[in-house]
Amino acid sequence: MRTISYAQAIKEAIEEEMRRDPTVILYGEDVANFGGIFRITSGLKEQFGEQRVFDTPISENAFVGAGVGAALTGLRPIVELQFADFLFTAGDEIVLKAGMWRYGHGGAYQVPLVVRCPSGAAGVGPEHGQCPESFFMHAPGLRIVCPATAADAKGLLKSAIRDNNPVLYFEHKLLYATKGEVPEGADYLVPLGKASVRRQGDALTLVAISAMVPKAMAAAERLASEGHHIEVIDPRSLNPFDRPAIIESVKKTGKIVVAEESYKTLGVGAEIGAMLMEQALEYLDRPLKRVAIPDVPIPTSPVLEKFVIPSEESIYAACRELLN
Amino acid sequence: MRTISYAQAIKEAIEEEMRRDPTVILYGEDVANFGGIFRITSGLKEQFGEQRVFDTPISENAFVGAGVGAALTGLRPIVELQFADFLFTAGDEIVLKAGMWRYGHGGAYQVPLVVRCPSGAAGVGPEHGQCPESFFMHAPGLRIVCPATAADAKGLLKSAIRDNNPVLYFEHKLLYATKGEVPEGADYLVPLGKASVRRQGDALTLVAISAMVPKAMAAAERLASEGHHIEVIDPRSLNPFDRPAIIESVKKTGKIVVAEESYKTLGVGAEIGAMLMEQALEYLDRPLKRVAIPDVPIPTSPVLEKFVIPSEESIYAACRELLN
Amino acid sequence: MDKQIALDIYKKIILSRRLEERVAELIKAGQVGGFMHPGVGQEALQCAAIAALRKDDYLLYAHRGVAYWVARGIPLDKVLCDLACKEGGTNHGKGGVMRVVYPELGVLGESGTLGGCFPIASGAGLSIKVKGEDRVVLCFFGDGTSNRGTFHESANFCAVRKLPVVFLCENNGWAVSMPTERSTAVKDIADRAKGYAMPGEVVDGNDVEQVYKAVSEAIARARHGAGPSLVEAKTYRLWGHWIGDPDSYRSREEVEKQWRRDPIPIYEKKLGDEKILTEAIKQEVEADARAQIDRAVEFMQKQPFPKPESALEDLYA
Amino acid sequence: MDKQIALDIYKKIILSRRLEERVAELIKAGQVGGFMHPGVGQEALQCAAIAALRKDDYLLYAHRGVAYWVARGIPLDKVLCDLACKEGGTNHGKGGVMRVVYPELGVLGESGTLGGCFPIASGAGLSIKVKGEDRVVLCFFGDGTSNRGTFHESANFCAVRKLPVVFLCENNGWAVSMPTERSTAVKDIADRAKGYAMPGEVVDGNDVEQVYKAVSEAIARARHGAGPSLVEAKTYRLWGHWIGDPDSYRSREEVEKQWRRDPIPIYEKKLGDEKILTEAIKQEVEADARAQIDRAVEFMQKQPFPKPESALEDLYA
Ligand SMILES: Cc1ncc(C[n+]2csc(CCOP(=O)(O)OP(=O)(O)O)c2C)c(N)n1
Ligand SMILES: Cc1ncc(C[n+]2csc(CCOP(=O)(O)OP(=O)(O)O)c2C)c(N)n1
Ligand SMILES: [Mg+2]
Ligand SMILES: [Mg+2]
Repeated sequence: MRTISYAQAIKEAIEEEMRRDPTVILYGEDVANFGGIFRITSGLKEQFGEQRVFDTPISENAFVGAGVGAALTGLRPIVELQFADFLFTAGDEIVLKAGMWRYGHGGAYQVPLVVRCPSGAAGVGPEHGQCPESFFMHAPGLRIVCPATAADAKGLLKSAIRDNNPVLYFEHKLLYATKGEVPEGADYLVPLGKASVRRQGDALTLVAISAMVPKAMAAAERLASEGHHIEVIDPRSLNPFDRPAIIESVKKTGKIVVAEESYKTLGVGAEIGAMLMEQALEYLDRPLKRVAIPDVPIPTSPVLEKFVIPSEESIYAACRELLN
Repeated sequence: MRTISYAQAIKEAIEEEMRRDPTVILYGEDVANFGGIFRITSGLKEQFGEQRVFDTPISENAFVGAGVGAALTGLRPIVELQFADFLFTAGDEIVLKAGMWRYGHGGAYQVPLVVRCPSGAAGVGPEHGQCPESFFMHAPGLRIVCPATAADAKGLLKSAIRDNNPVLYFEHKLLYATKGEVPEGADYLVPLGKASVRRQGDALTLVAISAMVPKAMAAAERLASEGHHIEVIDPRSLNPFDRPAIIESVKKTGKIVVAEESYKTLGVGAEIGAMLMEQALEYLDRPLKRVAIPDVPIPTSPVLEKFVIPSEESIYAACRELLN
Repeated sequence: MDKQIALDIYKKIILSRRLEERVAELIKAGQVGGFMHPGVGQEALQCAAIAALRKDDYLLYAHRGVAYWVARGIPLDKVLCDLACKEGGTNHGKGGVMRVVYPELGVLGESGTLGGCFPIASGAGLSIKVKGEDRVVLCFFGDGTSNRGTFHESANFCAVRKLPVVFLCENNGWAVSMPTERSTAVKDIADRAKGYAMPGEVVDGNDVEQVYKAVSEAIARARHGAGPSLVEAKTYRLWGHWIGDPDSYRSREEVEKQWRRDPIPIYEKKLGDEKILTEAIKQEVEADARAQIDRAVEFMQKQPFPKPESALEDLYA
Repeated sequence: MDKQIALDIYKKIILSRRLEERVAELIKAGQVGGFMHPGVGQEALQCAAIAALRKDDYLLYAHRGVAYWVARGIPLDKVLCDLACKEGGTNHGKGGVMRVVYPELGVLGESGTLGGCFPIASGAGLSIKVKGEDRVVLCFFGDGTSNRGTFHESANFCAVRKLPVVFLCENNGWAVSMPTERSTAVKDIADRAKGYAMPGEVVDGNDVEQVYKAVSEAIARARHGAGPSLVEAKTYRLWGHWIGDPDSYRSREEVEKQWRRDPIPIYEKKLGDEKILTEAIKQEVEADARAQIDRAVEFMQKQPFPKPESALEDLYA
């Protein structure tokens, strides 16, 4: 199979879906003429024209909310935020409008909107480097997707675009350049809500999200060389959230580590811990370990950033502790 | 001791702190001339003048953000949002500005800001009835306070006003009219970060937040009459969060129920469950029970609202299940 | 102005006023719970503006009163069931009367946060433009709401992309207890149009013809690709902010004075002078309104409440 | 304009330009990491506006370049350490060069989200008003940022409360790849002032005197209780959006043409004509700038990185 980058996979997904469905449009700051500050969307304006691919003013409330309005009236907008952090500047439009319009109006409308959110610490500081998925996993009505590989980036984005619900699609900045095998063909889809078992094992369950997946795989490799075969699960979407996949794995392993780039308190690991305590308490033979940001904003200095962002080493160490 | 309402307690706290410290100011929509739509602040403009107590335009970004700016420059603003839900309209100002200004600037400034947030379902629908505490408990830098009694409403608000950090103060609309004993005197303070054990027992630990506290107490009463003496813990603040109080109690009881008006997924119960799984796994003899909103927005109809909001009955039932 | 249109608008104004009065009674009598911001005094502009729409246009109404729905032709049965949060309404108790919705007539619903309407309206405008349709969007909002940042962002967004959106400000002098001159730095909100190089016009909101004309022109511009406009209709909120508002923040004299500008007698006099309205027609209109309302109230009273478990429905598509 | 002030501004412009050039070298050579949006071409307006401030006034700068800090008198050592995210800067690596902060000179810091500055500036203005001080707030922002809703809300808020805030728009023709005429519906952003009944003025941002005069007047009004103003300085971003920007979205001819309006030679000619600047002074200013920068770079290079664990500090007071 051919190998392409995560960035290229995102572009292919957009391109194919725009070709397939004339109601799909794409807009955001600098996406059209410049091709996006992460250069994902170059050439799309030339291909689909300025009505379907265009640049917006710096007006996150207006253009995210307009995504909701356009979705209500028959389009399938893909809106790019320049950084996932800017979800907060459009807090009302995301949580109360996208998430609740359908429900509040008794199901009269659907909101097939995708908001692309480049996430992740990359030397860019507290307001440009977050993975804010957990904030929105708490919000009813929002699908939350966070691919870790090029293949998932493509297959999940295509599913997100075809989904009739609002989807926050988190693309991690440090994954853009990573490469992987991606099936050809416009029919390749990855369903939302289905976790991927990236590696099988029965010594421990390691749930890893987004950019934590490659780090988790490296840690698992190292553990395997030490004789510990752990299972690595990538949930791929947080809403819908594939709870059974995690519960089944833990029933087998009895141990769980969650690695994520959220703030620790009420990060995804909190939900996983509580869920297991509800549904699998008798299978748990060791405490939960959450490898996450220690409840501080993301500092700009690489030295400081490195200290707060989970690493292969800190994931390995957490697993090691449970395996001892 | 005299008995006053929760609403009156809030007013007293503001009044006393404004008298004590000329840098305390109060503003928001309709707080000055009308005394607030929940009539908490009537008479304060007359007492402290229009420079210190004033009405604002409908501009949540500007006036919440101005609270941050004023706090940076030597005031202690108390900002009233008309409904806690409007925190989302000022998402950037709350999460990125109030929560991160100090950190991002290396501690050069402090942000002694209080945002008053009337919360809770009361027949007012999805965008006026939320208890969004859990969203903000995930955010670094924000103190989160949620009093359940008149005494705490007063003592915690006074502490919040004196605190040098940004505090989101959640006042539940259905508690305004509830009454309780409140100590006299301007020195009465309740520290942030100290849970209150509302009722002692060793059969089960019931953590209840905000308006769930009276419901939990009623459920506990009923259980006591059936011979089950449970412990009721009111955390009172979610950041700082009195983790030891809950852990100690669970070490004694081995069972935990969390009752809250958050959406269930990643509500406060998630953090409590994960924390216990990390720190008290060997003491847990029954699964966690979370009594919370079943991950839908709050419907407007009282019939539907009643179905999704935890009740004395549903709290009782959850406890009962663990006690069987 | 076409006589038939003038008379239709009149009927809708009367029906709105009478419905508002009935709703107030129902609420005060505790027969329905709920929340209502009465639009008494503003029906003329609301009905006149909506009369200028085509059936396939989009509408974002504001929170002030029932006239939007009456004017748009949503069955009263449904409006009352939404008020009572019963089955038989438009949103099955999910949103109550603040979220009446009617896709068949382009009624998109309502944002619970003020100013949430502007981006939604812009998005509907965007749809129209992308699909190459000739529909338009009419978006109502209050003077107080004009100070939300979403207004600025959306006005600019619509202007740079020439989207077919008409922004209609109902300046009724107050935002709850806040008088416009203290909330809003500019005398005429229509002047803000200059910041987006769009047409901005002030009209007397209690004058049906002025409103109908200005909104029709703005709609025509939008329909023909000339982009958005801002119309400010000066009016007055004759009742409290909500049913039950103590209304302690303004003087009785002010309110009294404004009752003398009540748009209904003004319009009746005008229609009378033009021989469009006779005493007989007037009585017929009143009787018809009463009958319609009676039927709708009766329908509402017989409808069941939604099933409790249905609270879990309608979230995901 | 006072000669001493004119010469001081000149020195700061030169120091800013040379520092910007050095920073670009350091970044391109990989000697410091980090993120910098160069202000080359905009130093004249930045230095002139800040020269109009008193020492105890507040400053909210924008993300464009180093001149704000140079003009305000923040030691270069500190600016360079912030750039390198080292100890010895103003924020200990927490915020990098995008969050230089200096309480002693009223430098409040920076919002990472564009437009986050407006409410903060309003709040500083509110403090001044409540405390009865005669300080003012100067708030810089770009043409692109003028389309954020926070601008609208804050402008109105400051206007209705007559807060001492001067909003200074650096209209440099672009917001990353978006030309102003496509992002912003109005030709002169200063016209938006009309929507808030505040003075709005357009000046040539490459003309030190015009900027100094307009900003001084706005500051004087603010200081004397007359409320906020909006000044728009037309200028141009001569370099890319950030160091490393391929700058593929605009024509070389456009940029070339704008280099002919580089404010430095313009100002030098003017100061020369007025006999304020001689060749000797010029060389002295250049030499002094170079020496200052060399010293600061050397200082920065010797400074340590922050301790990793210090990432956990500075969150709560
Ligand atoms: C963002 C937001 N802030 C505040 C409110 C509460 N609120 C509801 S109506 C209202 C007054 C609105 O005034 P205006 O826009 O003039 O409309 P009017 O009520 O006069 O028709 C307020 C403050 C809200 N719903 N949303
Ligand atoms: C709310 C928000 N949206 C987008 C960005 C990303 N961004 C940073 S600078 C910039 C362009 C700003 O343009 P302008 O205001 O004209 O200032 P200039 O860069 O031209 O100095 C953008 C889009 C941001 N930081 N914050
Ligand atoms: Mg009004
Ligand atoms: Mg610019």
